[in-house]
Amino acid sequence: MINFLLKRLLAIIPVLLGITLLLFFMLRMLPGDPAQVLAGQMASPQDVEMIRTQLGLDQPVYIQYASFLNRLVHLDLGLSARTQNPVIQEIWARLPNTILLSLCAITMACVFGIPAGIIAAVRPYSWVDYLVTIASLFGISMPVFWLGIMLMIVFSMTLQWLPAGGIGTWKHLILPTVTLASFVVAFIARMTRSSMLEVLSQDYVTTARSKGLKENLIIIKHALKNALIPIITVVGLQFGLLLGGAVLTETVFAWPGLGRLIVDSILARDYAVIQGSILIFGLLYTLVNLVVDLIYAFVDPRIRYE
Amino acid sequence: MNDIDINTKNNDSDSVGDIDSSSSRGWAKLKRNKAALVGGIFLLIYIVCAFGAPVLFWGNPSAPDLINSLSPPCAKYLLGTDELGRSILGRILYGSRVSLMIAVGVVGVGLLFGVPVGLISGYFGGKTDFIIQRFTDMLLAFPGFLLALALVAILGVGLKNTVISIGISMIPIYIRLVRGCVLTVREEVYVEAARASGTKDRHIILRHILPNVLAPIIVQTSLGMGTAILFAAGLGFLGIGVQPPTPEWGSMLGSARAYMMGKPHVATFPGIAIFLAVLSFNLLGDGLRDAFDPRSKI
Amino acid sequence: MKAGMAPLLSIVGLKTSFHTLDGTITAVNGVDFDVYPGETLGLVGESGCGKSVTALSVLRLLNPSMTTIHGQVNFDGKNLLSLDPEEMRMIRGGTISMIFQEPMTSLNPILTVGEQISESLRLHEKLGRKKAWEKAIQMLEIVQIPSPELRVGEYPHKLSGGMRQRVMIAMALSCNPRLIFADEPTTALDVTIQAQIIRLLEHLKKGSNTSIVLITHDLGVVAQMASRVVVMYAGRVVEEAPVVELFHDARHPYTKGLLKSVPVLGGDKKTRLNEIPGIVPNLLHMPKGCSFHPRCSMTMDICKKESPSMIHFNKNRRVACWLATDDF
Amino acid sequence: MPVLEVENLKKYYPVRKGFLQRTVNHVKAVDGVSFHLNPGETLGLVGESGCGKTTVGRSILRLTPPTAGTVMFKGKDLGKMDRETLRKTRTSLQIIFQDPFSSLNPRMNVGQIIAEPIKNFEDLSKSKIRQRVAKLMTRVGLRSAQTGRYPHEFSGGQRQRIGIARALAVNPDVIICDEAVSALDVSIQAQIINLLRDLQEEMNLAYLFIAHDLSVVEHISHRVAVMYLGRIVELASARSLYKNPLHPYTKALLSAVPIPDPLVKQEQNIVLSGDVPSPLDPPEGCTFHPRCPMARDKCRTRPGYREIEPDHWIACHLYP
Repeated sequence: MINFLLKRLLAIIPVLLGITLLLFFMLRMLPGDPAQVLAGQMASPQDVEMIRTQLGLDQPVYIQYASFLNRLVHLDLGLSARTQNPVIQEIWARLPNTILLSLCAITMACVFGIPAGIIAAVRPYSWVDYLVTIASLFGISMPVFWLGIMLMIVFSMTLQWLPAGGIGTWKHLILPTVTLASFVVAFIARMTRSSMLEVLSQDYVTTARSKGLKENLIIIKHALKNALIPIITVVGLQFGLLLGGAVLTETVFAWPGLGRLIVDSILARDYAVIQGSILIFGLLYTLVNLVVDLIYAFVDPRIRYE
Repeated sequence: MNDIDINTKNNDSDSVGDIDSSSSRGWAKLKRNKAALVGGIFLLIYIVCAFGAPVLFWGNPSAPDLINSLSPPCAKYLLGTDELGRSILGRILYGSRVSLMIAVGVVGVGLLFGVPVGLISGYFGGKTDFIIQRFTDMLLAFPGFLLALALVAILGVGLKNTVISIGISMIPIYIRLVRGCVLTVREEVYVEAARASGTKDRHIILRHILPNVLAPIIVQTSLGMGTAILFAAGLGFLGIGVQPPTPEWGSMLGSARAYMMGKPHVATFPGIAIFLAVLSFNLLGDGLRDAFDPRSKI
Repeated sequence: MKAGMAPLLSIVGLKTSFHTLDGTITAVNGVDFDVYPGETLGLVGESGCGKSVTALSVLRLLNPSMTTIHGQVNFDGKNLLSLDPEEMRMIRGGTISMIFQEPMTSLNPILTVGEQISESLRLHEKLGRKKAWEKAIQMLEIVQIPSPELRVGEYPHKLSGGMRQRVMIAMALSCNPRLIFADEPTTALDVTIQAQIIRLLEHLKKGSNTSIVLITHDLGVVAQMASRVVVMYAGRVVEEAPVVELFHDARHPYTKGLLKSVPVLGGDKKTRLNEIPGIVPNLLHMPKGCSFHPRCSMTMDICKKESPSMIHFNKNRRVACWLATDDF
Repeated sequence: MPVLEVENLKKYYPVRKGFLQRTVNHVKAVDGVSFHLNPGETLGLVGESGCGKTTVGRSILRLTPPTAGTVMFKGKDLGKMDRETLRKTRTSLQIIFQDPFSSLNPRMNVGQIIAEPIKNFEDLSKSKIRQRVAKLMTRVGLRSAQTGRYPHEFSGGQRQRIGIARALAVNPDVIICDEAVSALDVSIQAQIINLLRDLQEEMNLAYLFIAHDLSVVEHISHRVAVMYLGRIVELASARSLYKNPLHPYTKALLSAVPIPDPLVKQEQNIVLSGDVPSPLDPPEGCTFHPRCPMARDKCRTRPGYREIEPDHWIACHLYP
């Protein structure tokens, strides 16, 4: 178990190095002078010069990368060309909102998706199964931003039940959560269904039936626990899609999160902020996958006792 | 319990290993799959719209008609007009060309790089495999849409860059998929048999491995086209994808947001178009998987 | 066999069909046989002959939406096929239990051995959690697993194939069943481990009145363990006889062919093995008449037209073959 | 002169552990196996699962390169050949696999499967190849009209015939039969065993017949080698191995086989206790000693592998 943990932790190191390398070269792949790029088009020559010396852009590339890493460790992501605030400050201000939204969405996705998938798998080819199958197919085919707009038209503008955007009360959270969760609910339901169907056809389920156990017990104790193992992995991977969807959902609902920050920065060519926020997204995603691995080990004794 | 298997599936000659071994049986199963059929029909309509846009819609989809701006559906404009009075129907029809082009282009980029690299990585293993795997790990450390977003930030907006960005973000998925399948197939006894009969590596890859990893690749191609359309529409919606005046569904939705208060139709129809296009690829992909690659999940 | 004794289980006209994409497959087609208290009945045949399906049909373990079962399974004065699902559930694992072929896949990988044994004890014997766990340890001891109090808390992947099969046996025995279906219990095991399991089953059999239906394709295992044998081919019973008579005086051409096609240790190496030509018929396209006639060396005209009815020589001896009418 | 000589063959699989993936141990799948195979002869190789018999077959063919030892084919060392020479030598060394369902490429038809080895080594016209394939199919008992069919359209026994035709296609001298009849039903198994025997007589083939079923091996083999935990413990002619088994493991193995005759009650058979130890951590000395009913102190040292009677080899301290 401890070995497994260490292995997983160490496996992250190359990924982190990869993320930073990618981001480091991202700026250098842009046409033109990186100092100018970072300072923004409106910056004065003095500002540009200052950034150049500050970042050591006149030094060889590997030294530049080393100092880039060094600054990262000190949480120094540079200044936003748009607001002149430190990038880390811009990110801190928005990160909690994105995390809140993502957590609400993933919770909702699990709470609805897993039971829906189980019910569909337990009664295959029944009307419930068809309903779940079709609904989840619709879910994964629906553009989230369109769903968001439609929900807004119905619930905010026409019925006036919920606020159309912004942040504040729990009511503000409902529409963005539903929108963001829609895709993932559908995905998890599909995955749960196929995973359960497979597990239910395993020999040990027949063994459990031959012991005369109640069907509910077989489904929950013998089947679901085994089926959860692949589902957990998928939930982790889906978190990535969720973060991608967050960019769109936040834009639709004017939700002040990291996603919107990225979009605004791309439109404003504020590269220091783009770099910083993508880095944070990458770290977040890596962290989630690590947690998933840990849960995985917790559920599956074959890994626990490796 | 094995006995049941033998009775229901494997009994004797005609149906053993049926599940995915024979493509003719796969086709028969596909034809019986109603969902795939519906998907196929939608897809056909979609392709007809894309190729037949100039025949189906006379006129310029980008020509403004400011007098009739934001008109609701009427006889002249079946689906109404947008803020510049352009026919929404026309723009959706022409938009299908753009989205189909993107879908094909993106999956093309993914296949072109992902399949050969995945094959090599999986078949030969060793150091090459290690390096390729670290590279894909690195790309996969970013959620797909965010990777595309980052690439757009570097490359800039527009149709070509949209295709390249989303395409690159899909390459690691194909590499992983193909490599994983190759690793399984490589261990199959018939590959060992081919090696034992002195077959050259090149022939083993082409005759034995590729045909047997084709099914998941085809399934992923269909599903990947749906994802490509969703991603491209997302970028368009954010204003960093295909730029106006080129008719693109996502950017149509993006500009419709400002008018959704009183004129919901402007946002509704392009969304339905995206939804149906993606749905058709997903239905078809599901059907293909059930028919040809039933052991894989999702 | 045992005169005057009433059968414990009596299967009459069992017919099991699967509904598949390719059509309906009748895997078991009119099977009847009795099982008497305390005996070991061998159910023999090659893959696809319907022997496992027979057991699963009796226990009603087949997916009801994909199968139809006709006939009667009389057990203890009740027809199991017409019990309501709840009553049937209480019989499974309690009065009738089953041992499966694959010890590697038949145990749940994420539950401890103890949990898997004690859950049926809690259900059928109404034992408390602690009592059931203690009984589980006892059961492991009975099936001769070393240091049972340690093994009880382990997960199946830590055990060898032979150990897992012992756990399966412990599970099947835990609630003192009156009948056990053992479906190829030693097929997946190595020959020295098989010998251990056979010896264990025989040891457990002594001094208990439990009946065993031993389903296997291995004629050696049947010869050593069963007292009476039912031979199946393509979903039908073709012959039934006490074990010695079956091995030394088989009447059905299939049984004869089968016995002669097995190489015997120390047998004559010069002679070719007897082969039964052709392949087992596809259940979707069964031949007309006797289903064995295309492979039979003694086929007559009538064999191609009508399927033979069962000829009873005496209470324990019957054969379904047109040749058998002459009492040859 | 033997057609195949195997000398001290070893195959160790490294066991990597920890996050640095350092090799901490080896699974000694094959640990010093020596034997020879004469032309036209069948050598049976028996043992229980995990004893390394399958690995021996694969290592001889270099489908998995052996860790140590030499394999001489007609006096030439397979390990010293370059890639291309080795590939060409494969015409003479063929293999038939256990699982008739997975050893045939599901996307190739029977004609393509049987023609592949021919195409690998000979430059023949299409019609010549077609003729050869048709002849091979008839020889193994398939109808040549079935060339266009795919593997899934055949039963297990028929597929095994296809596998045999593929192995025969390039006129080999040696065929390694890796559990070639284990997956088949008894009545079909007899068909295939008879076919293999006929082919051997006709073409003077040498078989290395790897199997776990002692009765089958005894029936088909001229000589039999018994393996336990990566080593050969006894090798003798089939007759003397059955009539006069010397190694305690061979004795136990033979007595464990259930005899298909209810009148022969096997009350006296030797039932070994315990499981086969893991090849990862095999016992010191004679690997069988912890389960051996005759074990004594010196069994903690590895016994030599000696010929104690003409053509009767054994590795056991009981026979000095």
